Amino acid sequence: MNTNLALLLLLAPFIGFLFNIFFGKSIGKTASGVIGTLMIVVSFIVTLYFFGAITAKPEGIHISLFDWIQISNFKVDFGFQFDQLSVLWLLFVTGIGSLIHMYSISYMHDDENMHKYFAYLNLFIFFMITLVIGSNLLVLFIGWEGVGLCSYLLIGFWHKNQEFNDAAKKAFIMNRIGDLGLLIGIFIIGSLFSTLDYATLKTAIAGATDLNMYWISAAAFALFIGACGKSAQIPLYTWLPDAMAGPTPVSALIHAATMVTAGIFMITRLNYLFDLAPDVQNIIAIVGAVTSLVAATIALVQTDIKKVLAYSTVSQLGLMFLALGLGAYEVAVFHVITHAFFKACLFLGSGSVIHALHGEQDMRKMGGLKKVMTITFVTFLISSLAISGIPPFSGFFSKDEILMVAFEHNKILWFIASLASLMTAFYMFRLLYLTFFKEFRGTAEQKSHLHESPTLITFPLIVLAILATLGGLISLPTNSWLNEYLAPLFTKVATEEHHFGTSEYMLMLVAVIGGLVGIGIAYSKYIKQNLVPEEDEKITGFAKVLYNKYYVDEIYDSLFVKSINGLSKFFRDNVETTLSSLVFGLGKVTNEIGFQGKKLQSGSIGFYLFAFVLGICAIITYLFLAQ
Amino acid sequence: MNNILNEIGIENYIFLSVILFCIGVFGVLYRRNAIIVFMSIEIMLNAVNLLFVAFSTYHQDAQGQIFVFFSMAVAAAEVAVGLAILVSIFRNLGSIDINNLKNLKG
Amino acid sequence: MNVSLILILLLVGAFATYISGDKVASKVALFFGLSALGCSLVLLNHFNSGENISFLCQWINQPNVSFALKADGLSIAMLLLTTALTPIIIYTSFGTEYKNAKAFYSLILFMSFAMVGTFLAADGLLYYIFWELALIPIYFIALIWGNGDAEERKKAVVKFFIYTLAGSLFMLIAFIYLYQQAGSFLIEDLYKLNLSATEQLWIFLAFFLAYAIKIPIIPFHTWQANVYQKAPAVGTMLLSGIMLKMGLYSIIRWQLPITPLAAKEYMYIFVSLGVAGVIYGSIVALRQKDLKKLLAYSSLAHVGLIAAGTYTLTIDGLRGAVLQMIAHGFVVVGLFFISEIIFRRYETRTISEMGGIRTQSPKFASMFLLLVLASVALPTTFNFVGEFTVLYSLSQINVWFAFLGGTTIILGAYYMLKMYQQVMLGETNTKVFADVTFKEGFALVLIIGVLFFFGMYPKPITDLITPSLEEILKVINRV
Amino acid sequence: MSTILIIFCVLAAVTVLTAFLTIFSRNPIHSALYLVICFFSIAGHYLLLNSQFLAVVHIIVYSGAIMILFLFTIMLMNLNKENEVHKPRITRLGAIVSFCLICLVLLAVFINSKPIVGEYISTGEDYQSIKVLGKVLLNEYMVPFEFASILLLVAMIGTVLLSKKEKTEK
Repeated sequence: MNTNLALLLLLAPFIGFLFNIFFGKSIGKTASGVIGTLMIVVSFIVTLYFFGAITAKPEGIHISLFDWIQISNFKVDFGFQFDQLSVLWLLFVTGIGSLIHMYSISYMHDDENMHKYFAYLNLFIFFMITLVIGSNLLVLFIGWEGVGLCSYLLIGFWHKNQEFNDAAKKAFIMNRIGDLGLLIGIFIIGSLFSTLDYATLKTAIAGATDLNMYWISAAAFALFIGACGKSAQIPLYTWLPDAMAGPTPVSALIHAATMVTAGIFMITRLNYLFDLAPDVQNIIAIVGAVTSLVAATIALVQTDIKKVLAYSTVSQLGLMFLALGLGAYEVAVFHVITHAFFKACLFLGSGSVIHALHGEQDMRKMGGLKKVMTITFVTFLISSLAISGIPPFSGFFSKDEILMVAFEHNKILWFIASLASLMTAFYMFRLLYLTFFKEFRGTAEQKSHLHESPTLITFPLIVLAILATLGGLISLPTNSWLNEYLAPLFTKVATEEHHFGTSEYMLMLVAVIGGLVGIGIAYSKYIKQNLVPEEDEKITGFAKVLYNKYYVDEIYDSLFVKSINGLSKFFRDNVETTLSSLVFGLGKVTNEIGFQGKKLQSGSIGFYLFAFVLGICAIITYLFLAQ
Repeated sequence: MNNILNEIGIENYIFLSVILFCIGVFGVLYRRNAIIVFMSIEIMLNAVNLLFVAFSTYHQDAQGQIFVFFSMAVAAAEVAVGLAILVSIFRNLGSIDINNLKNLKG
Repeated sequence: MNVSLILILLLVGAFATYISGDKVASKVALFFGLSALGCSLVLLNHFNSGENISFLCQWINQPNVSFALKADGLSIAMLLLTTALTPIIIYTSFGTEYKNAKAFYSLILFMSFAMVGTFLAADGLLYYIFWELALIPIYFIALIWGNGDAEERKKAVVKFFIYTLAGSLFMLIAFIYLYQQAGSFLIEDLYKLNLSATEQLWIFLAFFLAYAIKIPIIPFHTWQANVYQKAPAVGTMLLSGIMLKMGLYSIIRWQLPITPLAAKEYMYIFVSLGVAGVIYGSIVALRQKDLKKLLAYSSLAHVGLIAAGTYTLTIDGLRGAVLQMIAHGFVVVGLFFISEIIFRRYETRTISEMGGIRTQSPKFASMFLLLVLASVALPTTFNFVGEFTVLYSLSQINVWFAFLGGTTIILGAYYMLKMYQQVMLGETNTKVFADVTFKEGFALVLIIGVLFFFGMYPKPITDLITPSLEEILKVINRV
Repeated sequence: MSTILIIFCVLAAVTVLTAFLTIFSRNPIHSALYLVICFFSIAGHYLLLNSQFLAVVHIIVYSGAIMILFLFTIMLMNLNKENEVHKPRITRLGAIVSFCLICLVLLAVFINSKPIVGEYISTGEDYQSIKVLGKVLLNEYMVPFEFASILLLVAMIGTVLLSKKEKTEK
């Protein structure tokens, strides 16, 4: 029963994928979209069943299908594991996935390859489910690479544009750098514990007496590199902003809500391993904090609506990593969930705006959409408030918990994180003001076409806005359902009960004030002073550095891409030819010896006789005298 | 004369035939006239024959002498054929200078 | 029933194809290729039921040479690879007209015969004969039916021929020495030899030279790219799909068990060479202008990894290497077929002259992408199973080897996707590109199907090869 | 110094001297004549060694048949002029060096393997009279003997064929 349902859960999107690939074109756009959506809804319903099943059976459900890969000291089977974590992830993957599929039916309706779009989207959900429900690291790795592939396909969906293709390629390759880290982590774990299965691994670690801390730290670090790649942390974050080349719903689903959280999922999954490596945890925390700050600063000056959201995603992911690094896994998970709600909503809202403006993404050419697109505006506002951490929206709770944990551990990290969230509030409201307030700054033609998006687009927005508002309820500071629900996953006793004293309330207050200050600055700049970001050429000073994302792309380009291409050229033009000429040189030497040797055969009998006599002398000497 | 070797000693024969042989070799290398080269070869053959006979006496065994007979037969045949070849070479080239014979050049 | 049947079948096929005449030669060849495949499947069945399908009889008394064909799991796996790829390769050629077709197809079958012989032979001299025999057909295939300027082609092909032949001669010397020691060429007798460390080193090196050139391992690879480029598609497929597996197979079958001491002593050096090949091949592939050359260098990178896996002397390394060999065989045949399909339509192999094909031929684009993904070892493809196992074995030696070898998944993705982007994506090409025909599509689907099926369920192959690899490992660890 | 030794020394001196003269003579006829003397002296050595039959055969074959052949050939070719061009100096030098070298090597070899002369004891057994030789030759060496005759026959035919003028000179 469970096996069949698990297969249904997994294969429904896959069937959708196959169906859309082979028949999508012939059955028409809407039908292919509907089928794609329905398949995800099926998965969502099955997920609900599993949610119930896990609630009834907290120790989780294991399903093993068949042996997959055999290694000398262990076997990897193709199996699934349903527990609190995977079900939680499944819920929002399939839930938000369904909403975004629905949204896409309308959004992508003008595209000739809509069936392919749905096929890829379904495939993505398939791989995401694989990633989440896999019972061992290698099945996770299938999903891990698979979502990377789908991300590649969807970023490069409009493949006529080579820049988009470049972005897709970049995303795939940067992900693969992380994947290598993950693989190495898997290798180390495999050789240390002779298993890749989560459950076995957990018992192995719990039961082990003399663990090799050095290798465990190495494994944790390698896994963290993998997480960095997938979850866009420093230094592997640059692909995510570029990934915005894909259709907006894709950005919402893959590059905000689901795929990029895979790194957090993996680290949470292996929390018992990371708990053993405090050094790595520190690194994770620092990387997370720094990422959140750096991305936030970049987001301050971006003018592309999706780029702002992309950097905001990176920044929020940084906060989650901060929480992970501090060992507060449930807090990170909490933020993942709320972030999925409000960030999906934001992206879809921006998609709605872009849709209305026929592809315009530059905020400088927007404005005043509040009146026309009421629903989009309201949902967008709610989500912006949520991400800025204003109570009572969901983001407040999750972000506040992260800040609180950070404050407990390290004041500097707390300060960085607070600064990042202050900036978040600023740039989100900058975005909001520039897009929805004041007068429309686009062309007259665009203005005449302005319209609220159809229901298929607004419905997901409304649902997500509601979730973004209420999502915080699952983990109230005093009474956390989420923490209790997740408790069986963690070896450490979940963070000691917060006894809410004054300091905690003070922190909360500081956070809220920070958010409000950010909003206030944005208000004064863009509403009161009525500023509009300047044209690209006029940006100077530090703003220019920020606008150009600290030139990280350029640095990477010249440091890695150029050098490796240069190396390739060097190898191709010099080393290859040298090696080749070496081999030919051997041939030439042989040839030359032959040519010179030919001269010996002069035909002169006298010379032959000399050679003959000398030869006899030599032979006689060898035979009779040499001994 | 049965005890001849007691008086002369086999070494002397060895030295003699070695020197004779070397003279033959020298002739082969030194001269360009094919006829003389042939003669030098005959000298070498005779040097060997001499040694055969000397050792035949030394071992008091007839086999050495038998071999000399055979080698004489071979020498006769060789000279006959060789000279015939020389004659035909001379007819074709007008000279028997071995330096002119360069058909073996590779 | 024993394995000599397949050899006879292929040889008869080669003759029959030659006799049948130009018009039906391709079909006759396909028929014999398929029957060889069927025959090997039947043999597999027999083997699995525990029957002895080996073949042994005295061939020459002095020196002591036997006609010994041994079929263990490893041999059968390679046999299946050869007999499965041969009909596919023949089938892919159906869209191209070849002059003097009867000789062409006859040579393909003959080559297949020789390669099967190499995989089965259990007698040193017999093995050597088959090994060299395989070189002759490919020489003619590349020389006569190849493409590009005839003079350059001749230069490249002759270089290849002499280079590989020269390498093999060292192997022959090694065999002669071994024969003097053992008094027999039979592989069991050679396994039993107890050679000193110095002897082993020299024999190891002699073998290595032969195999390193054939596989090729850097820096012995210089023949490869040029020959791949000049040879006709079929020749390239035979070379890269099966023939270079001969070298890898021989490492496992001959080199390591005969000279285990040397293999252990110098393991690091040879693993490093393989890993260096991975990085070097990948980097050189980045800037290739010719599609076939790019694929050649990617092949260099992959076989480097396989070779590194074999030299780890662990069961994982050997198993992964064999799995990866089979996977790589299929993938590389598919990719070269892709380049041939493009060539049939555009008459070019220069990457910069392509682009924008995807919009015109979605089916082709999908299949191409799937093959590219298999080549970069995406999980669920067969290549991943192999690559993972090999990398795992490398990590057992030293994690840094796994890291360096693992760069293939980054660099591989880089050059393959770059190539895919330049070839397939972008603005619609002005030149018309007809989508794949049924025949082309069928061959590609077959290959892709195999790759994904065994990617998800490699157990049959793993079960087939593991016992024999363990056996070999036992021989390696006898000292 | 016994008489025999004196005879030997004289004979040896004649042999070596005439051999040298054979090589150094400009005129081939002179060479041939010196060679005849050389062969006679070798026959003398054979006599010294008490193998009379061999000495006689040697004189007949070498001094008689072979040398006559030589002389005829020389005269046939009209080579009695001293028209030979000198070999280059390097060749002559090379020849001398080779001569010394092979002398040295051979002598060294023989000295190295010098038999012990003292062991020579004459048993007085007849081993080289015509009778004995005939028996040995026609019993033990019957087959080689016949082959030698075939060889001579073949040589004769070859010689005839070689020296025949070719008819295809039209």
